[in-house]
Formats: sequence, C-alpha cells, structure tokens
Amino acid sequence: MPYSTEFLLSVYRTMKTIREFEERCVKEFEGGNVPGFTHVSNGQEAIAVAACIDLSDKDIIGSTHRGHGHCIAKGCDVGGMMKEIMGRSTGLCKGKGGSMHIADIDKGMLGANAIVGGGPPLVNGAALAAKTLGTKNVALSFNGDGSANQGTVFEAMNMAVVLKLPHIFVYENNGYAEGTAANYGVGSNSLTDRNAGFGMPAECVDGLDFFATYEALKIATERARNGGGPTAIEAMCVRFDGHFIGDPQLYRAKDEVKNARKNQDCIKIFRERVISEGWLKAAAMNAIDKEIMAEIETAVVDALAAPHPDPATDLMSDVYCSY
Amino acid sequence: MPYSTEFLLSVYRTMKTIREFEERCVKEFEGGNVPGFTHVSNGQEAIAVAACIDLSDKDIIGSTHRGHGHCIAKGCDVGGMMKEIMGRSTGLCKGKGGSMHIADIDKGMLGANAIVGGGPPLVNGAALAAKTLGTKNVALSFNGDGSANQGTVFEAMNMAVVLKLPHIFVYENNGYAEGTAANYGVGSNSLTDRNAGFGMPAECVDGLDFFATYEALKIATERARNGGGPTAIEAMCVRFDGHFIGDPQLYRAKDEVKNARKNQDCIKIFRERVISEGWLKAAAMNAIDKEIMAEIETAVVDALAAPHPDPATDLMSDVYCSY
Amino acid sequence: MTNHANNPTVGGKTSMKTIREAINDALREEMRRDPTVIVLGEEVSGGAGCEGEDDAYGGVFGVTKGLMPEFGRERVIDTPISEAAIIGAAAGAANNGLRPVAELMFFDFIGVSFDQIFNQAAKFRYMFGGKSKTPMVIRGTVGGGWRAGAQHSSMLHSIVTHVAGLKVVMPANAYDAKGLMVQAIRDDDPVIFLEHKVMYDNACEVPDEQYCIPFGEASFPRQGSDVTIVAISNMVTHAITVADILAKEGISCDVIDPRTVSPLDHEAILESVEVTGRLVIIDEGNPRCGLASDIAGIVAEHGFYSLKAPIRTVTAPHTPVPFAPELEDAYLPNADKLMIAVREVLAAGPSGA
Amino acid sequence: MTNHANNPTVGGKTSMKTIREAINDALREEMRRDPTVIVLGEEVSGGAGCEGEDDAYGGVFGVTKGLMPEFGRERVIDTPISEAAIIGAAAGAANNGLRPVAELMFFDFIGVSFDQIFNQAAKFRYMFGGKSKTPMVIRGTVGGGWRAGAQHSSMLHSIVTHVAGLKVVMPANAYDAKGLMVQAIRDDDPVIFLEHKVMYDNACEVPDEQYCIPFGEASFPRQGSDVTIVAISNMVTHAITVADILAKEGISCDVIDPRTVSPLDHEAILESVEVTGRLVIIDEGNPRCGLASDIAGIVAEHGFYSLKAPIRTVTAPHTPVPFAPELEDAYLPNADKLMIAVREVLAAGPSGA
Ligand SMILES: Cc1ncc(C[n+]2csc(CCOP(=O)(O)OP(=O)(O)O)c2C)c(N)n1
Ligand SMILES: Cc1ncc(C[n+]2csc(CCOP(=O)(O)OP(=O)(O)O)c2C)c(N)n1
Ligand SMILES: [Mg+2]
Ligand SMILES: [Mg+2]
Repeated sequence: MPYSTEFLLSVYRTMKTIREFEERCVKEFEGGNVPGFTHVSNGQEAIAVAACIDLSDKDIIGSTHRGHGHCIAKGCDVGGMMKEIMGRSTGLCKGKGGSMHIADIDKGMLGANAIVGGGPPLVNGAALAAKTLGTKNVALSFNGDGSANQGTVFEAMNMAVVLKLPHIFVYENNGYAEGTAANYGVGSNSLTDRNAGFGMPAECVDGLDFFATYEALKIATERARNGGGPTAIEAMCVRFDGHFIGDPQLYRAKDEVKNARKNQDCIKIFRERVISEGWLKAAAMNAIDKEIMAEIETAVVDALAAPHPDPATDLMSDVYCSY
Repeated sequence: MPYSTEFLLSVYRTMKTIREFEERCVKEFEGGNVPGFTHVSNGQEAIAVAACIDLSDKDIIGSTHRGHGHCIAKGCDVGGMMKEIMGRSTGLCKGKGGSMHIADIDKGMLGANAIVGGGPPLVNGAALAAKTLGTKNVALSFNGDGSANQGTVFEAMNMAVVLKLPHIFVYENNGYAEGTAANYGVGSNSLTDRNAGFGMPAECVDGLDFFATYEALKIATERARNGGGPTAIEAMCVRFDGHFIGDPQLYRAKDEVKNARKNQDCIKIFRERVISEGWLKAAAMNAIDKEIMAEIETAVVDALAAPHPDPATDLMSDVYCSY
Repeated sequence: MTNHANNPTVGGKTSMKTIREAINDALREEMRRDPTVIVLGEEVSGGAGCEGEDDAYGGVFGVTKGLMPEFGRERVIDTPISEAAIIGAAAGAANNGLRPVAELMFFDFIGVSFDQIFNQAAKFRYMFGGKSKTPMVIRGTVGGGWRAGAQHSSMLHSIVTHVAGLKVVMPANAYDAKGLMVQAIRDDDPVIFLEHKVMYDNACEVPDEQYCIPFGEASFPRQGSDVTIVAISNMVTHAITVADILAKEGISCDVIDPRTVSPLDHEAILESVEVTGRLVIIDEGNPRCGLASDIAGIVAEHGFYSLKAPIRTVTAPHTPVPFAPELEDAYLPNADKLMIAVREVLAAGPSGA
Repeated sequence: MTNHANNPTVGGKTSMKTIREAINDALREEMRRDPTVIVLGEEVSGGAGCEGEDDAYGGVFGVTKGLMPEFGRERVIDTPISEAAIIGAAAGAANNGLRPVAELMFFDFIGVSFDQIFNQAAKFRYMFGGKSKTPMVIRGTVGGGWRAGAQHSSMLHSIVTHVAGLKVVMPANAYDAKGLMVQAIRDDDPVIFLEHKVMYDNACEVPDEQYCIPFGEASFPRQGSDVTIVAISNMVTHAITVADILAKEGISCDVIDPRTVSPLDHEAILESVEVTGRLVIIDEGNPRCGLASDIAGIVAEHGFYSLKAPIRTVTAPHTPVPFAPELEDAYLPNADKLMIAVREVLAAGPSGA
C-alpha cells in the first residue's frame, strides 16, 4: 500500500470537511447568516488537500477569492473560519476580513485575496523570505484559469524563475472565470504550455484525481524545498456551485452541474479508489463523515452565538502597528 | 533581384537617417542643447525600418522610451522631432512631450512611452479599432527584452490572441535592460519560447540582418492584415550607446561596444549585402549619406533657432478637449 | 457654469427608471446613434466561450444587459481578467476612432490598471501637444454597504480627481446618470464614471430621449439659506434626509450635488456659502487628501470672508472598509453623523461660541 | 507629538553628507545591524547577468551603491522590470520575517504596482484583524525639475496619503533623510519614502551614528509669528528662501516642514496658526485632492477661529508636468510664487480688506 492509512484518512477527512463546510456555507448564506458575497470551492477539494497536506505551518500559501478550501487544507480552524465568514469578533480576522479576505498567519495562510491575481506576487515574497533566511520552507500560490491572465501572475512567474524561488504555482482550472470559459480567456488554450514558456517545469494533472494531483505536487514541493526553484501545476477540475453563491449560472450547459456532481466528484472518486484498492474501509470514512457533520454543526452554532465586533473598539484599531 | 531599387534605397536612407539623427542627438545632448534624459537607438536601425517600411500612415505603431528610430521609420519629420527633443514650441508635440513622449498621430505614431510596457495595451486598442471598423489597418508595438517582463505586456499578448487582433509584437532584444542582462531578467532565457506559449506564431530573427527581419515581419503584417491575428517577432540586436546618453556602461564587457560597432553594425551589413549582391551601388548610398548629413544639420540649425514655448499660452492648454 | 438649474427638463415622455436602467438606456441609445461606441470589460456580456446562454450576465450588476444581443460580440466585448489591457485597449482605440466604454467591475481594480489610466489615457493630450484626443469612458462601481470588505468597497474618486486629464462623474439619481453618461460618451476626454453599488435600484422619472448634462454644473436637490451641505453620489441621499428633517424645524439647507467631481462646480459652492456662511461636506471616501478637504480647502481660500463658522467634514475614518456589518455601518458616513455636524455648524458662531 | 524640537542632536561625531549619502548610510548600517533587512528593485546593484562590473549602478541615482559588494546579491536583489512583482515580493517577505526596502526607480511607476501597494500591503493589518505586520519601505524618486516629462516627474504623495495603512515620508535634508529612513526600516508598517530627485546632492551635517526621527513630528526650519508657511520636500527650500528675505523686512515666518505627510503633525500646524493667524501652504503636487488643500481643510475645520485671513495654497497647476524647460519652470511652485502668496496673506485682513 503506497500510502499510510493515517495519511489516507487525513486526506479524506480534510476533503470532506471542505465539502461540508462549503455546502453549509451556501445554506447559511441563503439563510441570511453570511453577509457580503461568498465564493465556495466544493468540487475542487482534492487539489487544496493535495497541495497542502505535506506543508507545515511554516510553509506559506496564498489563496484567492475562493479560499475556504485552501484554509481548511492548511489547517485553519473551521470554527474560527465560520465566525469570520459571519463577521464575528472571534473570527480568524476579528470579523474585519470576511470570506474574501480571510487569513491565518499562524497557520501559514497568507490570505484569501479579493483582487484576482493579487496573491502570487506576495507568495513570491514569502518564498523569498524562506530563501533569504535559509529556512527550507516553501510557498505555494493558488491561481485560477481566469487569474492566470492577470499581469501580476505572469510577472510573479517570471520573477520566481529569475530568483529561483521555492514557489509552487497551482492553477485550479475549473473551466470558468465567472461566466467566461477558460478556453476563451486563455488565448493559448493551454495554461500549461504557457506556463512552461516561463522556463519552469509545468504539468497538467487531473484535479479530480487526488493521487495524480498529490504526486505531481509532491515532486514540485520537494524541488522547491531543495532549491530547485518554482513549478507550475495545472489541475483540471469542476466547480460544483455558481461563481458566487446565488449565481444563476446561465452560461453553463443544461445539466452540466448535475452531471458533474454525479460523475466528476473528486471525493466520490477518492472513496471508490481507496475502497477498490482495499486501502480504506467505507465504514471508517462514514464514521468520519459523522464527525465532520457534528464539527460543522458546532461551528455554525458557535458562530451564530459569537459576539459581533464593537465599533467603539474595533473600527479604528489595527490600521497601523505604530503611528 | 528580389527587391526594387527604390525599396532598397528607401531602406538605406531611413536606416542611415536614424543613425545620423541618433549620433547627432548624442552630440547635441552633450552640448547642452537637449534637456532631460534621452535614449538613443543607434545600432538597432534595421528592425525599426523592417517593421515600418510596409506600413501606411493609417497603420499604427506604439513605441518605447527608445523611440527616435521608430518615429523616423514611421515617417515623422526629423525637423519636427529635433525641435521636440529640444523642447521647442514648433516640435511635434509643441515641446510638451520631449524625447520620451514624442508622438505623431497623423503619421500613425501613437507615442514613445516612458513607462516600460506602457505601449502594448494601447496598441491592442489601435488594433481593436482597426478590427471593429474593418479598416484592414494593422498595429505594431515595439518592446524590449526588459519590457517583456512587465505584466502589461503579457496581458496585451494574451488579449491580442483572445480577440484575434491585428497586432504585431516586435521585441528588440539588445541584450540589456538598462544594466541588467536579458538572460538574467527573462527567466526562460528565450523570449520567443515564452511568446509562443501565448498561442501566437513566434519567431526569433537576426535583427542585424535587415532582410531576415523584414521577411519575418512581412509575413506577420500580412497575417494581421488578413485577419490572422497577432504575431511575436524577437529580433536580436545590439545597442551601440548607453542606456541613456551619458551612461558609463560599467556593466558591459571591455571593448564590447567597439567590437559591436565594427562587426555588428546592421547598416554596414546591409551595405555589404546590397553591394555584393549587386543590388545597389556604393556611390548611390554615399550620395544619400550626404543628403542625410545636410538634412540633419538643417534639422539641428532650425531647432536651435526655433521658438521656445510660451508659458502664458502653453502651460495650461491641451489638458482637456473640453472642460 | 452659470446655469445651475436643477434637472433641466427636456421635452417629451418620461418613464420611471432605476439608475441601472438609465445607464443601460444611455449606452444602448448611444450605441445605436454612433457605430464607434463599443463596450468592453469582464462579463459585460458574459458566457463567452461557454455552452450555456450568451449575455449570461450583462455585467455582474446587469448594467450592460441586452447590449450584446443587439450589437454583437464585436461591439460588446468580453475580455480576459486583465484590467490594464482593458483600459489600454480602450485608450488606444479611443485614439484611433472608437468611443470605448470600458468597465472596471469594481473600481477597486484601478490598482492593477492605474498606469494606463493616469500615465497614459489622462496625459496623452497634454504630452502630445493637443494633437490627440482620447474619448473614452471608464465605468466602475464604488462604495460600501454591500459587506464586500476592504478590497471591493472603496471610494477612490479622490485619487482620480487628483489626476489632471481625467474627468470624474458620480451621479446620484437615474436622471443624472443617463444625462451624464450620454455626455461622458460624447465627451472627447477620458471620463471616469463611478456608480455607487447600493444605488442601482434607486428610481426616478427619466426622459425617454437622449440628453446631456454638462460637466461642472451642480444640481440643487434642496435649496436653503441657513447652511450649505455638499454631498455626492450616495451621500446625496443622506443630505436630503437631513435637509428634510431640519426643514420641519424651520432650518433651510442648501444641498449641493456637484454631480461631477472634476470639473467641480466650485462657483456654486462659493455662491451658496456666500449666502449661508456655513458649510458641511459629506463624503464616503477616506479623509486625507480627499474630496471633503479638497472642497474645504477651496472655500477656506476663496470663500473665507463668507464663513461664519468652521467648515465641517463628515467622512469615513482613516481605515480600510471593514467587513462585519456593524463595523461597516459605523464606518460609513450617514444621516445621523451628518445631522450632528450640521447642528454643530449651525450652533457655532463667528467668535468661536 | 509634543516635542517639536528642530533636528534634535544625538551625541557624537557628525559629517557633511548629501541626501544620497545619508540614505545610503542609513541603509548600510541597518543592513549591518539587522540581517533581515534586504534591498530589492531594478538596478539596485546593476550588472546582473552582465559581463562587465557588478554594482554597475547601485541604483540609477546611486543611492544603493556599495550595498551589493558588502551584502551580496542575496540581500541586494536586482529584479526584472516587474514593479507589481517587486512590491508584492517585498510585502510578502515583510509578512514572513524580512524587512525589505523596495525601490521604485521613479515613483511614477506606482501605476503598474498600485494594487500591491494600496489593496495589499496597506490593508493586510486591518483586513486580517491585526494579526499580521508588514514592515516594508518603498523608496521612490519624485518631482520635477529634471526635464524628464510627464511620466517621470510626478509628485504622487497625495495619492498614497489618501490610503489608510500607508505612512508617507518626504525628507527635505540629509539629516532628516537618515533619521527618517532608519525609522522607516524599523517601523512595523508599510512606509512610502519619497526622495526628490533634485535634492540628492543637498548636504548638511549628519551624525555618524544611527538615529531615528519619529514619524508625525514636524521640524521648524524657521520660526516666527507673522505667518505660517507649511512646506514639504523640495518646497522647504523655497519656504526658507522666502522666510529669510522677509526676515530682513522684519516679518517673521513660521516655516513648518511636516517631514512625514502621513501621519501629519497637524498639531504643530494648528499651534502655529493660533499664533500667526495666517497660513500659506506650498506643495509641488497637483491641486485637486492634494496635500495643500488637505492641510487647508484641516485648518478650516479645526483652526478656523485662529485665522485672520484666507488660507493660500501654492501648488502646481492642474496639468501634467510639461517637458520644455520654460514650461516646467512655470509649472513648478517656487520662491517667487510663494512670496506673492505670503505677501497677499500678510496684507489681507479679517474683514476682507
Ligand atoms: C482584479 C480583479 N478583477 C476582477 C475581479 C472579479 N472576479 C472575481 S473572481 C473572478 C473570476 C476568477 O476566475 P478564476 O481565476 O478562474 O477563479 P475561479 O473563480 O474559477 O475560482 C473575477 C473576474 C476581481 N475580484 N479582481
Ligand atoms: C514601469 C517602468 N519601469 C522601469 C522604468 C525604467 N526603465 C526605463 S528603460 C528601462 C529598461 C528597458 O529595457 P528594454 O525593454 O530591454 O529596452 P531597451 O532600453 O533595451 O531599449 C527601464 C528599467 C520605466 N521607465 N518604467
Ligand atoms: Mg476558474
Ligand atoms: Mg533591451
């Protein structure tokens, strides 16, 4: 068996936690408990977990507007996350950030980013710090098929190659940037070919297949950790929900989502594989499912009961460290 | 003979005009007659001429901080240019632009650009106008090995591919961005490979060879004109002078410039070729040389005698068309 | 800027329209009238390259809905997520015979496109000695109230107002939105057109035909002689609320909506202060080097002798926009805060009572 | 902000230094003291990948000269021309244990990097509930006088001052340059450090040892009681010229150099106006939503009762920076224009004489 039971259970637990967190987010949003607008990542869980499972708290990730899965995969507390998304003062960012600006520096989660393409230059910085300080930490940025067209992302790739930074560029290609097809927005029709042109190893993997994604990322991460510089991994995947919660998704083909949920569910695919290989038992996973449901339920109940920020103390604080 | 005598004489005249204009610019700068800081393009003449010789006034070019050669190749009046560079009110931009912001809309010269990478997004716009209005005009941007790393340039390439714009991206690879080697700043070590990754035809040519450069550009221009979308041409070349006039060029190898002037002079190479092929006679070119020297002399004398702008009328005008 | 008439009527029919509809009408009719007008941006149609419906969004706020079906993808252009390239394409096209209307879905995205706005489009005319014109509009949504957090809620009008070469327009109602958009499209300079995202559904009677509202002419949603209140965009709502409450107390407020921040109708403001001697400016932007202190500074320089009391500014605090609803509500200027400032100014005397 | 001492002396030796040298000293000594300080930008060393000399430029203005030979390319990092990536790398590194000093060769290049400055670095601390710090410095050259034209001569301090989360520093002499740079590096927030390109060779006595000048404390190059002149960066030179001429006529000017624009020592300004009752602000930036009207607005709101005359602002006009020397000279504020404004303010009476 190429993976330990512990590893596989942990992968399953994390993927499933993301799934349930996101499904619940949608519900709570629709129930009016989540302010603002929110982008969920269900359907894309395998990539987040494959990218983060081998990282330590000292390794850094930079995320996107669709960041909940990345947070959970990086070890952020789902209770703190739910509170943040609901704007409570005990949330990860005291309720000041929200879903699009959630961060957890202690866990090496440098932040979601509501500016498409805002993250990769910053992740270069984290990688530069690791290189300069000689820590052997790595940094990893999540990107989309849409953000891939932002100038900042191109610049970051080139600079990472020039400075040989330990930066893994992960491209979650879910086929859409809002309602624009990846095949429209990416002129080359291949992110990976374009990434390769920047002079770093570039690969395209099936992002629905946890194992394929994990193996590619493992090589990339080791390369980065050992001073081999950046890598770009494109992982093909499917977005189960709208661009934002409430998106009517008129641009999608009829039954596209229904079919995807049925046939392109990375968690189902994982379960089938580990069961058919005899690596895990269904019962063990079902037990985890129950624990997760309880954990998410607690997160929501706690968040709903959590204190709101107090404008008198919280509005004007945290602008500067020292002024 | 594959080229008409008229064509070859015109190529020679334009290349030589650029050379003499630039050499004189250096002299006038050193004499204190050119304010500000100025970047000359001597050594790179073949590319400017190859790119522009088939373009009409309705075809648009966008240039860089090193734009004199592009202007001349596009048909701008050297007298108006010299006056502009000297800051006179009869200059091409009334003395308000100067060397780094010289433009001549009537000649399809959309402007130098003092912001590295500022031009290509604008040239996309010119190309978009041509496409939308169905004019069959094309647009061409000049880029450097340094500006190639600017996010705006990457974005412009992708958008040109997506919208199938008639935009020819010319990269003048003179090996340096100020004092940084192209092989350092361009992580991939190949602009052309990187350009190709964007999904358009990309080619690398010897920019010292007018004919090679011209033939590649001819195909690219025809492709653009016929609705075939963008092309990227990298032309390898040599900068005979400093980054700016007065640059001590400490970063260059000893004798590099001396050797280049001797062995990598695109005008010499052109002359030798046309003479050895029997296409042109030395005497005809020598006669042109004399005419050019006189023309430049006149341009300088006129510019030095030209009126200075009047703050009372010129400072506050031309900010808005209507306010 | 002599005619300060409020909402000059044009002949003919009117209909009840939201700001969203008014802008949509302005765009559609200008596109019909002038084939050089194009619209470009992310999701301005939506569905590009997708299997589902075309015009799937018509802009994420629905402002450009229906344009693509009528004018086609050649004139309603969905773009990759490349804001610098979007603005650049608009500016370059404007220099070459088109009148592009480019959308920044959120004006917060000027960060990635600012060079094309402030160093390129804004400066062409001047740098090139008046020999080029750049007739383009950049539409963008601004403002808080949506719980969209620090990177999607900013008011950045003060930054573009600082830049010579840009005109900055901020309509506060559907009537103005249409007339100002038509003017913006027909204007030969780059115009920044800022739409406050909480106002899209605000409706009023709007003439069916096209009309222009000239830039630099304020409107006067309320007239009075006791105190001048200058407000723009969504803040006009609060100014009217305060004026109407005070009217019941016999206090009359002169509410001035400059409608365009650049050019600014400072004459209207100075003339009003000449009468009232008291000035409050409310602005949703941050305070430092912002519109409120800009106007305060102009009056302190050119209307000093009219002033009977300190000028008061009501702005957001010097912080980013917070996410949590309680914090965002506390962050945003509102009628209550404005009322306090107005009462203070009314109570203050020339001697510092 | 109570101690407004002018150039507080530190013990020990001093040497005559230019602003260029003073900043270089500050950087070198901080890099020696603290291994987490790094420098990055285009040509900060120069010659990367080239066959000729290393450290070929040391910054195109020579400010970082000698750092690479001492600290190596790992800490003095030449980058590709990718300003957004430069600022992003600095901000991300600052969040992860380094204290980067990033250079924008010309601060005009904020256009291509503004998002990383204003939406990222400036907002992290607030958005993340105070859980991150971003100790970084962005150095950039500003200002006209070099005949560098519209895209290389801007004063953009007002734009960054508008942004909460940024500190903005503009030294006017070598002493301040060193002390403020040391403070900027040691400060835990993002600091914009703006160097006026015509001032690099200006010299004065500077202590050899390291010292900090706290942010938000003005200095007083001249003291007086007849009129307050606020000036920053290169404009301080003009203010001093005017003050010295007027001193011979028996008129005493209180010249205030805030040194940092954000935070601003508005107390010093208000205290001075309390004495003088007259205020002139000179600023090289554009007028609308600029620093001059910002300060005028603050005083019109908080120092109104001290004022005996209209506030006057002396700024660049509302145009880009022109190239031709005659035009640029006419564009730039100078001592003559300031003198006219100061005399007007001195002549004006409370009743509008
Ligand atoms: C600079 C910027 N431009 C546009 C947007 C609006 N926007 C948010 S997400 C998004 C699409 C991103 O697509 P992709 O990178 O594929 O990520 P996905 O949503 O598919 O996860 C857009 C256009 C933004 N937030 N920031
Ligand atoms: C945005 C921006 N960054 C940096 C500069 C400073 N700069 C001017 S030219 C130049 C080098 C450009 O190199 P390249 O594109 O190869 O053109 P070349 O000078 O070789 O013609 C740099 C860094 C600038 N003008 N604008
Ligand atoms: Mg996507
Ligand atoms: Mg070059």
